[in-house]
Amino acid sequence: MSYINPQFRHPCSNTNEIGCTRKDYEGVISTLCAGCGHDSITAAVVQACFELSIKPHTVAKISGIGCSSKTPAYFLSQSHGFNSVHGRMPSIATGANLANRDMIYLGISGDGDTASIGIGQFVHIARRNLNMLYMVENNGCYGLTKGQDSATADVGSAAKGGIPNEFAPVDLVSMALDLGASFVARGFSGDKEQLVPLIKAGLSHKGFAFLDIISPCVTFNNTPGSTKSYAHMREHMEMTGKVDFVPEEAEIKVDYKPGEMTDITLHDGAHIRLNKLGDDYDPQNRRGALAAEEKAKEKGEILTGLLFVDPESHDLHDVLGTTTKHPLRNLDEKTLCPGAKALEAINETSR
Amino acid sequence: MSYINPQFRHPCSNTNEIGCTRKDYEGVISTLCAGCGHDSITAAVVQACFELSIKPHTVAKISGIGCSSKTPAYFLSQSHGFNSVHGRMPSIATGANLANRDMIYLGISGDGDTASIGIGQFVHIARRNLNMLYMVENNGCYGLTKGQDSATADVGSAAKGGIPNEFAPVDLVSMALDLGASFVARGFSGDKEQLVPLIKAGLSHKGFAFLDIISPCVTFNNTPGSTKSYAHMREHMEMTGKVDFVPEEAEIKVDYKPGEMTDITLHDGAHIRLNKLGDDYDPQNRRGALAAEEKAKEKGEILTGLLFVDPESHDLHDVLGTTTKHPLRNLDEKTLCPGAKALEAINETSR
Amino acid sequence: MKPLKTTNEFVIRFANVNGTGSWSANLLFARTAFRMGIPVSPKNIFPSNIQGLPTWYEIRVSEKGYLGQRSNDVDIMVAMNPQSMAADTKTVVSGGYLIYDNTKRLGSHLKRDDINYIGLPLTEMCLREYEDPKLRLLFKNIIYIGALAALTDLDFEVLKNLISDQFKGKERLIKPNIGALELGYNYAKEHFDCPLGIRVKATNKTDNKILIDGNSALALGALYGGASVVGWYPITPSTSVVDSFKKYAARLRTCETTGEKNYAVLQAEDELAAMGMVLGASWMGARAFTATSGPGVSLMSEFLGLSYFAEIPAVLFDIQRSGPSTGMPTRTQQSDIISCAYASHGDTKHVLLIPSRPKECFDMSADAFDLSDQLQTAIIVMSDLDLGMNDNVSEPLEWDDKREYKRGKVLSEDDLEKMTERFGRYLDKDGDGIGTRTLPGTHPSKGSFFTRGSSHNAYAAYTENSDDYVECMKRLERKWETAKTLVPKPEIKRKEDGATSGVIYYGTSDYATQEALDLLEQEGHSFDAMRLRAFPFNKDVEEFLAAHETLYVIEQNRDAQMRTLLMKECETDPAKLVPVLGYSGRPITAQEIREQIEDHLNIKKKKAA
Amino acid sequence: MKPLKTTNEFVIRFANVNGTGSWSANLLFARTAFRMGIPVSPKNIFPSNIQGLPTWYEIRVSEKGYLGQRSNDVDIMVAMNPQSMAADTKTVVSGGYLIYDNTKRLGSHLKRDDINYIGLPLTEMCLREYEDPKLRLLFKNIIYIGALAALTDLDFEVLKNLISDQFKGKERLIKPNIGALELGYNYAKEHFDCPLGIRVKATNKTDNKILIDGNSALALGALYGGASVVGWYPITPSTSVVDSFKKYAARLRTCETTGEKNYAVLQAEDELAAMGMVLGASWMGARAFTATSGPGVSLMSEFLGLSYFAEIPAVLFDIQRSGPSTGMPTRTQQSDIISCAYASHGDTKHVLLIPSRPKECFDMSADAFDLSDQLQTAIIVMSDLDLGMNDNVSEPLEWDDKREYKRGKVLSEDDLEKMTERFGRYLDKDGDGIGTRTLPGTHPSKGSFFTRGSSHNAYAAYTENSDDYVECMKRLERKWETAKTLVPKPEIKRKEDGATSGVIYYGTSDYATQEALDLLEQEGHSFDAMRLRAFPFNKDVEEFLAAHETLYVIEQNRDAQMRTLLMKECETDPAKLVPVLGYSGRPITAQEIREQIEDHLNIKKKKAA
Ligand SMILES: Cc1ncc(C[n+]2csc(CCOP(=O)(O)OP(=O)(O)O)c2C)c(N)n1
Ligand SMILES: Cc1ncc(C[n+]2csc(CCOP(=O)(O)OP(=O)(O)O)c2C)c(N)n1
Ligand code: SF4
Ligand code: SF4
Ligand SMILES: [Mg+2]
Ligand SMILES: [Mg+2]
Repeated sequence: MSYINPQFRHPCSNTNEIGCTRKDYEGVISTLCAGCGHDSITAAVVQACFELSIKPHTVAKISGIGCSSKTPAYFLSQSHGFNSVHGRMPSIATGANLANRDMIYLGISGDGDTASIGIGQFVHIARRNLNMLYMVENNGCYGLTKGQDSATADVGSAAKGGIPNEFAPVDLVSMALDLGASFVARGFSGDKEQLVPLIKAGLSHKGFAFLDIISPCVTFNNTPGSTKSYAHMREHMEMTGKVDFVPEEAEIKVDYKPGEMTDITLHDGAHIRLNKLGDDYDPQNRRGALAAEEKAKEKGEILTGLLFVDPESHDLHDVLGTTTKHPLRNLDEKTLCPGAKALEAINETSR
Repeated sequence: MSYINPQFRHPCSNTNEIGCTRKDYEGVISTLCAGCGHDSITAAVVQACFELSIKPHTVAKISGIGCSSKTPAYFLSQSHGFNSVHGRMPSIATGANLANRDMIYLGISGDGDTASIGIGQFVHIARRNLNMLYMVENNGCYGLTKGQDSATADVGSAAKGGIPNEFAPVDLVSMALDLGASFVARGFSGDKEQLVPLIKAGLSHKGFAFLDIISPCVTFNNTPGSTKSYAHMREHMEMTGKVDFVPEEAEIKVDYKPGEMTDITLHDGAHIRLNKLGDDYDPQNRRGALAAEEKAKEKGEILTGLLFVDPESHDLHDVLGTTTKHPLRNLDEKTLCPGAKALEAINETSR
Repeated sequence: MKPLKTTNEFVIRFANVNGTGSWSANLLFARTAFRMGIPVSPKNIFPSNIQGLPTWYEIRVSEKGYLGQRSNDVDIMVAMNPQSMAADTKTVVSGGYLIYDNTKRLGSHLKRDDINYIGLPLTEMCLREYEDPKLRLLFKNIIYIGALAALTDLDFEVLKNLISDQFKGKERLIKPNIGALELGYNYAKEHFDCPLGIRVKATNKTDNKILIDGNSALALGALYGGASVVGWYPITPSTSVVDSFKKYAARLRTCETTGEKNYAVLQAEDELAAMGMVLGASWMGARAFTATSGPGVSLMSEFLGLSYFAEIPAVLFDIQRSGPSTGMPTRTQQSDIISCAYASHGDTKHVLLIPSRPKECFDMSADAFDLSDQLQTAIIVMSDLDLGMNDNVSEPLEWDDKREYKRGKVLSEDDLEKMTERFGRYLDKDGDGIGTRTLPGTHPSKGSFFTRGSSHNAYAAYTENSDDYVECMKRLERKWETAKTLVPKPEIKRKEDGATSGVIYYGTSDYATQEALDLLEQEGHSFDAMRLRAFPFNKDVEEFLAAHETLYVIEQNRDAQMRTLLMKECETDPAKLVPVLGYSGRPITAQEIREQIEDHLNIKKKKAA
Repeated sequence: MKPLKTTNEFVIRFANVNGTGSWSANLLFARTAFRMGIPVSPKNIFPSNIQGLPTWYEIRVSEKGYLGQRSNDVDIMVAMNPQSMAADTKTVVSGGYLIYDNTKRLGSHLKRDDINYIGLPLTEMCLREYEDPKLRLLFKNIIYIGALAALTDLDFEVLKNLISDQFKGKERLIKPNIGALELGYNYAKEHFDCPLGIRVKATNKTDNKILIDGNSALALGALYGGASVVGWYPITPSTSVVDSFKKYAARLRTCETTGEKNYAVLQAEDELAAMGMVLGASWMGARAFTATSGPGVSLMSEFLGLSYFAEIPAVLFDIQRSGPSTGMPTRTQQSDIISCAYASHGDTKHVLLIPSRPKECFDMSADAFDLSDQLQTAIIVMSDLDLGMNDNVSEPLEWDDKREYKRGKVLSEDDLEKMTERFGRYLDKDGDGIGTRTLPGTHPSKGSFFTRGSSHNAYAAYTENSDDYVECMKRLERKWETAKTLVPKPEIKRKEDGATSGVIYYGTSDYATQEALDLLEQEGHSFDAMRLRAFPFNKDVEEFLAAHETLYVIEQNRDAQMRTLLMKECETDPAKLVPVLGYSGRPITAQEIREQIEDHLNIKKKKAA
């Protein structure tokens, strides 16, 4: 059954291929601070889903606790959402995905939610290559509890309190790379042009897509001393290349000279295109990606863009050998229950 | 007050500089399986402490839960030990160290204890550079609960159950490097010659010393298909260089040709000497260490030896600015309690 | 010294070294007696260690059906572990038997006048018969079983059949095993006056019964109950619940043609994650469970509170062991009652199901999934090490093929399509405190809602409004009342003439209580009896409480935890609830129960006098 | 319409927008009244959000000292938030005042006949006076405070002094602030008949008192009690305990010459780690604490069990908020009683201290460290958001410089040196259930032992022996008995003629209960009263329970959690314990208490009739 008929999309139409308007991808009004980076990310999610013509109800939105984790209420109101407990979004997402491999999973977390209390679950969801897009709205601080440093705060970075952090930061990107995540990217809430295609690619990728998004907290960590401020990001942002996301059906319109572009085909036929800037960057080389990230950090730069993708990886269900016919949660009693006869046989062996 | 008078140590005497025998460094009899790698590590700890002439009672032994975590009972019976709960040794060690910076902290954990349930605490203790030696007795499985795969099991490695693991392993070494640990090394329970100096160096290092020790579980994971078996280790072990640990007072006896040796002076004047084998390996280059570890993994080799050390790092107390005069737990009431007058002043401002 | 004489009523204990494969040999004894028609209760008493420490295997053989732990004393001690031999010798009752390896001479400190010594040259025999040192170790156990067959009159044919059954598929192992049995059998026949005074005689008390461990039964219940997602973390004594589920599911829930699995089992990184996975899967609409023991319950407590307040189904099997903290991981107890009933901060309470036997494990496990879906909250099945890891005599497991899963109030795509009013997830339309769920992805434009652990109104919207909050909390209380009508009733046995006193018990105190009641009856004390099977307590429980002056509450913990629940939830005067407790890590015995009840009766008598 | 007339007995509420700095302005009102000698109870009612949502600040001014929340109604509403204005208008009592910004005309839907409207052209004034938009926002709040000073007859000198005190060190801010105050003051004087019927009149009811929040008092208690290690994780409403500790320690516990710190505060990665750090530090011999709220307690529960069983001191401040799960993080409740008292699996119980006022926060905080060292177990101080985050009138904090820390049974190097017998960590030499500790590193060859959460014998050696285990569990019970003699006694007020009924209450229900008792007294109902201050309950509690026929147990949770503890631990018949509950997230009010008690009395009367 299909409720929304695919429609021809006029280039300047307000509806997408499935006849939805941008409004269909919005949620309730945000209660975050005016200017909060998280709100820009919300807007980017809306745009990405609109442009991908995703059926909103096929998305499951899952989050932990924090200002960032509130945002799933602000987009896709036709999707089911789950604002769970602090730091445990990954396990909820894992269970949900195990139960139903056919939905699109969008996990939203904060840097406190992921890099502190949730780092254990983050590590393990990454290595299991769960099929989902995991976004961290990374502001280097605990917004909701009033601005304490989080574990992603850089050495020397100072939030509103003025005291520079001296602990080594958790770099979620290099961690995800090291743990075998099959898609790793970084964006900036202030750069929608780059962020939207990254979200689209992440949603389309089969496997664990990790997207670290620097998202300034205007209330507590947008200070001159902060490395997660708008100003700092604008000055120190580096890109691996300009990212384009091209859905399966779209014709290829622009011509690139050879060597100008890397084209990666995802499992569903869509393409990610990386238009090279300066250096050759190979987003399918994990070790190279790690090295580039390390190098950028050493130079005090923040590397953004698509860092790594393995379009052929095995996701958790592949490893477990789960049935591909139906989502587990849809299995009927006949399939689930072995029946009285089988039980009698078991009784027999227990005598 | 000093109970044990330092004595002159005869080269072939059975006592060390403080007059202790090897027996003084032993504990109760092990109840582990015959042949368990963990028992060899216990022996190496005994030897290292004996050779370092450590006063046993100045060591605090802390562990989680598992076969590995039982081992602190098997060495240094004059030390206080703490066999805590599963996966939480790091926080116990952190609290203890905060309370008393003057002890030597030896944390023992297993790969289940650290890489699964305890990975969050591991990440955070590493980035805080707590002054301790943290050893993981890594057998790629859960010994005490009968052989399930742990998160350090390599892809394709099969334990007694016979089913090869398909999840990306947690590489604690690269994680520690990435998180800013100031000393990172790997040993093998079957190679005491390399292990003992690594333990000695780790105990002497000021800051977080992480030592990953491959330690075969003979009962559940010493199979032909396992990459944590004695056989596999013997075949695939690579070394960064031969490690020597030279205490402060010792004269330098052996002459090396220039370029044959890297000499690193630790904060207490002791030296770590790395005798180069083949390739130039610089153990003070974090990025290089990460790259070497990644390369070795790609080749299916297990890199052992001292991978990285930063002898000048700031440990947690440096960062916090804790008093250097006395351990906090020794402060007297006069120092701790601000007294009635100060309180009256506070009352005054609250009117 | 008079040798003990008893048929079908005795305790035999095997003392072995951990990790030497003695368990499967000793099980042969139990299963043979069982197949001969005599109820048995084998118990494995093992250390928290993998190899080399003392371990015991004890079988109570009881035609009368007294299958609780009898006491620390045994009638036959098969003392195969030199390390524990001195202590083991002491536990033999006067007139009982000590069976030992006489390859080496028995130390004189092990000599007692009042017991019988049966020496078998086991090491010698093995040395002679087998080349491979591994086989020598293994077959030693089989040989003494063979000898015991002769000594206690086990049916040798039954024993041999068991071997054949056991090695189905590995036929070449059958012969040597039977050979080893015969070796022992013949040796005993030749050297002793077989059978001894203690013997087994075929009867029909196990007709149609099965012998199975509680954890396997729970796993089967989950399989039959339709569980398809399992997130778990290893911990003794719960691990085998998941191991069994995997084993049975691989056989019974896998597509024969494609090999694809109609289930997913994932080893989590810890218990928090395991419970998170269960909640995520249940939220998505699959039936999901996890299994753990005390420390895991503590770690899951935040998530259990989420389940209560956000109203998400979940099934948790708590296989209790001795607490607190790490406690004694390989010893039994019933001490997580309060921590489970009230797990998590704030005003929370959870439904508990409490099985006593494997059959009930199976039933309650399957029922737990129905209940959890109906009540939209976590259901905790409270088993323990004694029931979970030991083979227990049980009625056979039964499944009615006409049974349908009760999925509770879940709206389908059609339901939503037809719906005209606004969907309110937490509206209490039926007055039973239970709202209507929708599953993610059901309908493109109707029924979506936000699940959250923070306070929410009837439409699942975030709220900090006091009235909304209070309404929600009151509705949850109504749901609790509904739960009382859905959970299994207690099992009540009333004396014909109606006793003024009663006993209340639950779970694995069952057998010991039965036996204690018989003993007390013989002394002229008669009691009504109620076996609790669930929390919250329903009307039957309240009536039973009201109907008696004195109630002995039998439990295997120190703090009389179930008694607290009875006081609190049924408004019962503590004065009439007398705690009867055993918490040594060994299952409570009939003697312990009898003594405590008698002590209380004596005090009462004195007071009256 | 008769305007309300009242002096020193009223409620004023300010409705503002979150994140606009209104809090410090509103506090000026409270502190001025306080300095004028009238008891006040300011309460900040804020959303779980950082900026832009409605927030309220409410001050009850009560010369009689009724400082509990009065009700939802207010006498003066300073309605500065258009978003909540409609609702806010409704809460004004008949005859009360609505103060609003009349720069824009008041909507007709906000008009009521029975209240007085006072319009202040605040936006207009600010636009006129200030250039900087930020200042406009800030000073608007100050201007209305100035106006209120005129309207309610606040002492303007006191107000100005407060400003001077507040900006000590930032003197250049004093003038503009006072200017803003005057602006409002003069406007009101000019346009209204000042003062209104509702007014403040200087008296002496706060002589020597202080105004401080409970969390600061807890922090100071910890500082004075000698805490030197803090591991913590941010969570509302507990965060300010640690913030205050850091603030005071930086000033009072730092070496003036070197700047070195005689304390260490570490933000942990989560609550599990925070509690682990506390246990590690306490094991090493420092005094250590953490602070959290409900969700943190759930996460700490495994470690709390370890503290109980391995007998390691620890101090935990639980600043309770509305549960279950995430619940209402910025609303108050007393609903972690059971989860704290019985935290963790197995047979565990924990000592609770329950302060009602800041002074008691301070005292109990310092005492907690003594108790924890003496009892070698975790002590949980149960405060809540209402007490913790709001400024409360309090007796001044006191410290006796002659007081010495009670470190409990810890052997020094000398003690060990002199010791001839074998050291046994868990030997109960004194019969009080408490063994003797040694700290790591004390002596080179004596006194070392192994701390573990698994079962251990008197010499701290690992054991799976049932007798050792039972002995240990029984000793822990003896220790519990000892705890009863050490924890603070309840505060008991008996009627001269001895009432047959009593009320039992604790923590922040204190003021509301006092007021309710007065109201009931006026209606001829008189009660004895007992304020619980600790768990376990000691003899005084038991006697009070025994001495009364009916006891109303007043608490701020749904499940009557303390009542459960009273039943269980004092063997009290539930029939005589009548629950009186308020759990809306707002502090319980005297009215709620009175009504529930009256309802019960009426039922009793009916039954009797
Ligand atoms: C178990 C638990 N501990 C602590 C908290 C309090 N808490 C709420 S949000 C938060 C931090 C959020 O930080 P982050 O994830 O970075 O989100 P942000 O607000 O910065 O977007 C904390 C500590 C909680 N809700 N639950
Ligand atoms: C909270 C908790 N969960 C589970 C367990 C059960 N458990 C004991 S040891 C262990 C795994 C140990 O593995 P590892 O750390 O690798 O040690 P090894 O035995 O392999 O040396 C587990 C899961 C426990 N004790 N506590
Ligand atoms: S506090 Fe920071 S993170 Fe939170 S909403 Fe405001 S700006 Fe955003
Ligand atoms: S089970 Fe494995 S890890 Fe444990 S003691 Fe035996 S060999 Fe060692
Ligand atoms: Mg953040
Ligand atoms: Mg291991």
